[in-house]
Amino acid sequence: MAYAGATVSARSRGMVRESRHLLFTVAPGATWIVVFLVLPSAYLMGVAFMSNGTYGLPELPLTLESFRRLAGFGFLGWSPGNLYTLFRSLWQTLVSTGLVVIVAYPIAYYITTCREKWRPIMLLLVVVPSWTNQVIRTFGWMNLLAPGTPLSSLAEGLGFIPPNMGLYPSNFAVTLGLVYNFLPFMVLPLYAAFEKLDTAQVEAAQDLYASPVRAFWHAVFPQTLPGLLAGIVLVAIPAFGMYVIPELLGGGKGMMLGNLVATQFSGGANWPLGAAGAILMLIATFIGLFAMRRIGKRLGGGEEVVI
Amino acid sequence: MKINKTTTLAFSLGGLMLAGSIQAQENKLYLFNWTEYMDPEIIEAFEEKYDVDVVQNYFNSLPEMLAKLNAGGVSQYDIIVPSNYYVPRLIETGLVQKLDKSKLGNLDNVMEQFQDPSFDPGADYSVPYQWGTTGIVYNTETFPDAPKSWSLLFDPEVNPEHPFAMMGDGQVSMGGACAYLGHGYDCIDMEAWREAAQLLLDTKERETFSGFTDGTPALQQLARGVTHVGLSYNGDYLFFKDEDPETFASLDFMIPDEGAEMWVDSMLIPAEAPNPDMAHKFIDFILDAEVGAQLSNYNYYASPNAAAEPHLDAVLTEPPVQPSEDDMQRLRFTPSLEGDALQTFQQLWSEVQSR
Amino acid sequence: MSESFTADVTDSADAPPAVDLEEPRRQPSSIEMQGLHKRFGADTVALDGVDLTIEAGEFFTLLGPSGCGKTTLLRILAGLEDADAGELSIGGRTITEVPPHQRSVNTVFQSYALFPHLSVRDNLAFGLKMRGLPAAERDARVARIAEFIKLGDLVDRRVEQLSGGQRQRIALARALVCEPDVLLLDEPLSALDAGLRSQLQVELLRVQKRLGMTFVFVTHDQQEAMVMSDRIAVLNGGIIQQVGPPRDVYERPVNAFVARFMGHDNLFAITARQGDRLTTTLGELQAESPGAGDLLLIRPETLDLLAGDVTGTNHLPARVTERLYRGSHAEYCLAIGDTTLQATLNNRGRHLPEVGDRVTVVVAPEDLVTLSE
Amino acid sequence: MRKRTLKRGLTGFWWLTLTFLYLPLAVVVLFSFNASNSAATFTGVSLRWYKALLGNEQILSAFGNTLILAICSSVIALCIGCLIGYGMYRHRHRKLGWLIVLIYLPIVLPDIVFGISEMAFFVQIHRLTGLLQPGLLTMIISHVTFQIPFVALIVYSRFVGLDPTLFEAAKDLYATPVKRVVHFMLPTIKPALISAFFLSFTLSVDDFVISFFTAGPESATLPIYIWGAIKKGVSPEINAIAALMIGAVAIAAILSLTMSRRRQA
Repeated sequence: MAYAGATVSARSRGMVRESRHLLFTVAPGATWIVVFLVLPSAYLMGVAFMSNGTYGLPELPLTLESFRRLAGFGFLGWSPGNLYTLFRSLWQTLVSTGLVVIVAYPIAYYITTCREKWRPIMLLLVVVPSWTNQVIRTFGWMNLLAPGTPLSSLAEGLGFIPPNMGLYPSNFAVTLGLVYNFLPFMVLPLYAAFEKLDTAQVEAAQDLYASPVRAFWHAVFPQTLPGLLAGIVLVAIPAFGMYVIPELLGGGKGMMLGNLVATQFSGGANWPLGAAGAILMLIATFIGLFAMRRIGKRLGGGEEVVI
Repeated sequence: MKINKTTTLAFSLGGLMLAGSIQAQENKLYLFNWTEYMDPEIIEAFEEKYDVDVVQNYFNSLPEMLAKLNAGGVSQYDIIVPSNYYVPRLIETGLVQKLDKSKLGNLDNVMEQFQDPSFDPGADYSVPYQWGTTGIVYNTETFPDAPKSWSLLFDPEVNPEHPFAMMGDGQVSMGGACAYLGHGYDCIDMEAWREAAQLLLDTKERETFSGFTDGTPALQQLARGVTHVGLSYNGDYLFFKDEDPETFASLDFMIPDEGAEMWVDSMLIPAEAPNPDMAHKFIDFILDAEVGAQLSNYNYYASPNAAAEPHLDAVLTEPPVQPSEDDMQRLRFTPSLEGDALQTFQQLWSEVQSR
Repeated sequence: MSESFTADVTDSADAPPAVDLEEPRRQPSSIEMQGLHKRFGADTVALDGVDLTIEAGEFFTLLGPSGCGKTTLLRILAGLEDADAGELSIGGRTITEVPPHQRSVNTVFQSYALFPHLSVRDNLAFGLKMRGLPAAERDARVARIAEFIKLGDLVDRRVEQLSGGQRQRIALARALVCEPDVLLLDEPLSALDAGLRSQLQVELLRVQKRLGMTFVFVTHDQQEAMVMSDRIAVLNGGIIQQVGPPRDVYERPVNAFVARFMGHDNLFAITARQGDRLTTTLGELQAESPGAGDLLLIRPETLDLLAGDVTGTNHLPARVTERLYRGSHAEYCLAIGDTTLQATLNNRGRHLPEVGDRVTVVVAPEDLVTLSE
Repeated sequence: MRKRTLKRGLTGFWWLTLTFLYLPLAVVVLFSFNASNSAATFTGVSLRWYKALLGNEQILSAFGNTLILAICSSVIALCIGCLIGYGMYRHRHRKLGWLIVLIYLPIVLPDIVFGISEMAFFVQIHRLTGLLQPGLLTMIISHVTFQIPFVALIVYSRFVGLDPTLFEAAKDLYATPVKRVVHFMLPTIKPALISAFFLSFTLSVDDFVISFFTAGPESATLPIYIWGAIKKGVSPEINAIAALMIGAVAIAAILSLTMSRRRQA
């Protein structure tokens, strides 16, 4: 009996100490994130359910009007503008992520085939442009793609764009900007995956399947899948919510969801509508994350797909 | 150990800076103005006269200005300089405060026609800053025989293959479309709006449409050849022409015959301005005859200051600063929208933008 | 080599190097454990009432299979784990609740746990620095221990440059330099290869004998335990099975677990007994004052093999089914009826029976040990 | 044979990609020296745009704000994130799913949602309490929020990579809890702290959207200034500021390379 009692007290003492330690280390950061991110996000969610004041600020009473507006219902009946924006965002995300994969895959592989002492430098070379501010990076493309620049003239000569027009502003410029902006985020996880590649499996596959395509598909690709999924998460999610690039490179034609949301706040238009758009973005983001996790687990990639 | 030192250093640095900024606020004037709209020498003179530090922030469009006010700016700026059609909504939402006219000794310098404006009856809240027009700026080499008409923007046959931009502020672009369609620049009729929105959508579909650009950057685009036609302001056009005569020799400003915008920018004091006293002093300073003239001479905009007239440069007395009698007839204020009309307009405009 | 140490050596050039450590600095301490209990989670019992006294200056080994609780016991001694119940005292002072950094106890960890951010020298000085010794004395002590453990120029290397054996010795030196009352060693040799291991066993023993410090050594290797220890405690399931000098534990295991763990396979059920005569699955055997218990242990090295059929007391006819020739000795598998018996014969130039030979197994009555399951 | 063709193709593709990555930056730098106000033609080398920068007080203050913001936020995030990272490590056997969600939230939240949430929240707080007026303070708070997770994850993974008995060795060798932190933990994770600080700093300088929505009248950073300048109309002066920032990044890159080289040696 005495023993049982002693156990409980020593044990609970230890647990109290551990819990206090946990609290001490984790509480400041957790509180910070709760106060300065969870609460603000919750507040924004709340704004989405408020009415739009005449001059764009939220007002009572609560209503679902913003979501109706987001779906395209307004004074004028139904109109497809916001759906256009949504699909443009999805389309841009899809295309740019696809392009990033197509470019990053061989690059990541190539780096692993190079001598070990060169690899850190090569990775650094890929990453360094992303250390500059995204506004500057995008500004660089504005310079490059403006009408009259060699690239624009070339595209004009090849008949891709009508005369006198530049490659910017256009949806193409937005895609290009997105690919440029996110390429490093795909190369890094893919490189990590390639570096861990089990070459014995690849050689066995080369023995088993005569064609290199099949060997790639059966031995190389599955092994790089976790890296690929991590890369897709890192590229697609921020690309979907991108604001700067469509704003600068898209002209009036490239509006994406991020711009729709931002305009409601930075153009003084309609806070509740912007908040509803933000909720839509969050839902899309979490669906994307969830889907990637499911795919990752299904295909036996590691638990930690995210980063 | 090293980390500790850095931490302390950074914290004390941060603390110092915060303390510094709080203390400094006491003697500062926060001016929220359009870009390229103030002579730095006037600021210097004002700073010297009242021993104050003027902090300038800029906006490119009125929606942007309103958004910033809503996002905390209402308690951070002492003076804002919006255009006529935004004044009523600022007053109605309580974002600005009534002026203390006893502090404005130079108020009588204001021209008579600006003393009781339609957008601010009795001029209780606003004091005029400059006035001007919004017209079409185009490349004379591309369009040697440009018609004096909105068709340069809206008719694909007049401009089949050169890039052009519309105004970023929806009300101006819609007004232009209305004018082109014959409903007049200041239309507020629902049907007219719908038609105008459709026209804008069709125009956006054209391959040569380059985007919605605010007035000042539109000039930069034109100068750099990104666009060949755009919408901008008469004073800005002259200002940049003076800076870079070579490039601007091939650019011209015109007021379309279908009618266009005339505007008045006014100085207002936000409701929770940190330093309203200094704001009044600033307004009064601008109303001074010589300062008013200096401002207009710098900006190339017409002055609402009657007393300034003798000090104005010659260029300010002729077109495009002073529109010709004929053009004057065609110029209209942009309507100030409120209530359902504003909501409807926002929806139409966001439809135009997002498609 | 640090400045102060070189100075030390030159000052007393003709005297032998000053190794105070040869003489124990303080009296070695005994350890007293009473009713130690420890449980992990709801149903993993690590220690189930351990009462144990370790004498001062003893080389004491905790022996047992993995999961037997030996490491937990060591960690409780070090203060890295709190016992759920029970008392612990070192040198007569109760330290059950004293945190590890206040115990004069040091540990040599299985993974060595050398600090990667520090040089070897700073690793050695770490404990002294934490105790607040002045730099000069730290240097002197580190130099002395380096001399004592024969570290040579290892002191000036970086941790990553060291081999496993070198790390082991640094870890030992790092613990010894603090001159603790008790030194705890958690399987310190298990990661080393066989040659290095026996070399270090000898060295460890030398160190302990010269310092006279109390060593508590944890291992799962019964050979190692027997070589090194003054006394061994065999643990299983959180309970001490047997405590005693190596010979006792090896030759007189108290139960089948200890016997098997010490490497004995010749265990036979006793089906009946009449005085000293035991009936087993091997047949009838005469024992000398057998104890209680229903198992009979016959150690292979106590058996003798005679060629052909010979009769006599404790003479059992058998057939050789397997022979492993090992040079110094040979190991046999013998069939007696349906039962298999193992025997070891020293190779003293005599005839070694071969597979298939009929032989007679002889065992002396005093070599028979009875024990219980 | 086929393998060699593949390798050659990949090498070509590598250089092509590098060109793609550096061309926009190179053009910015090149045209910052352009004598004329043209994006299309390079008419001659001149420093006129840099000279124009020198007298510009706004740029200087934006530069100062950028530095203050990056340093202050990184230091705060380092302290808080380091604690969380250690807490996550120490209690990794517990069920801390909620904490993981919390930590990943700032990473996965789209910038724009992050920015407007903060903005709307700060406006509301200011309206209610008069505190947290948009400015450097609100920007620092927001930046710390998105930096904490990165610091925490870096520190956490460094701890996970350590031999857990090191912690016990430190206790065993008479280190009190405070001394364990000072003499063992901090020195051991120093490389992780340095890279976490560097990453936080980079994230802060790279951010535009969140800064943009939380900035006040006197807290414009270089990215905000450049954004404003682009919005006002592209002028070659922007090339000069951008070129300076690119130069700073290039120096940082070379530094980090030599540092990692030295660590390897």
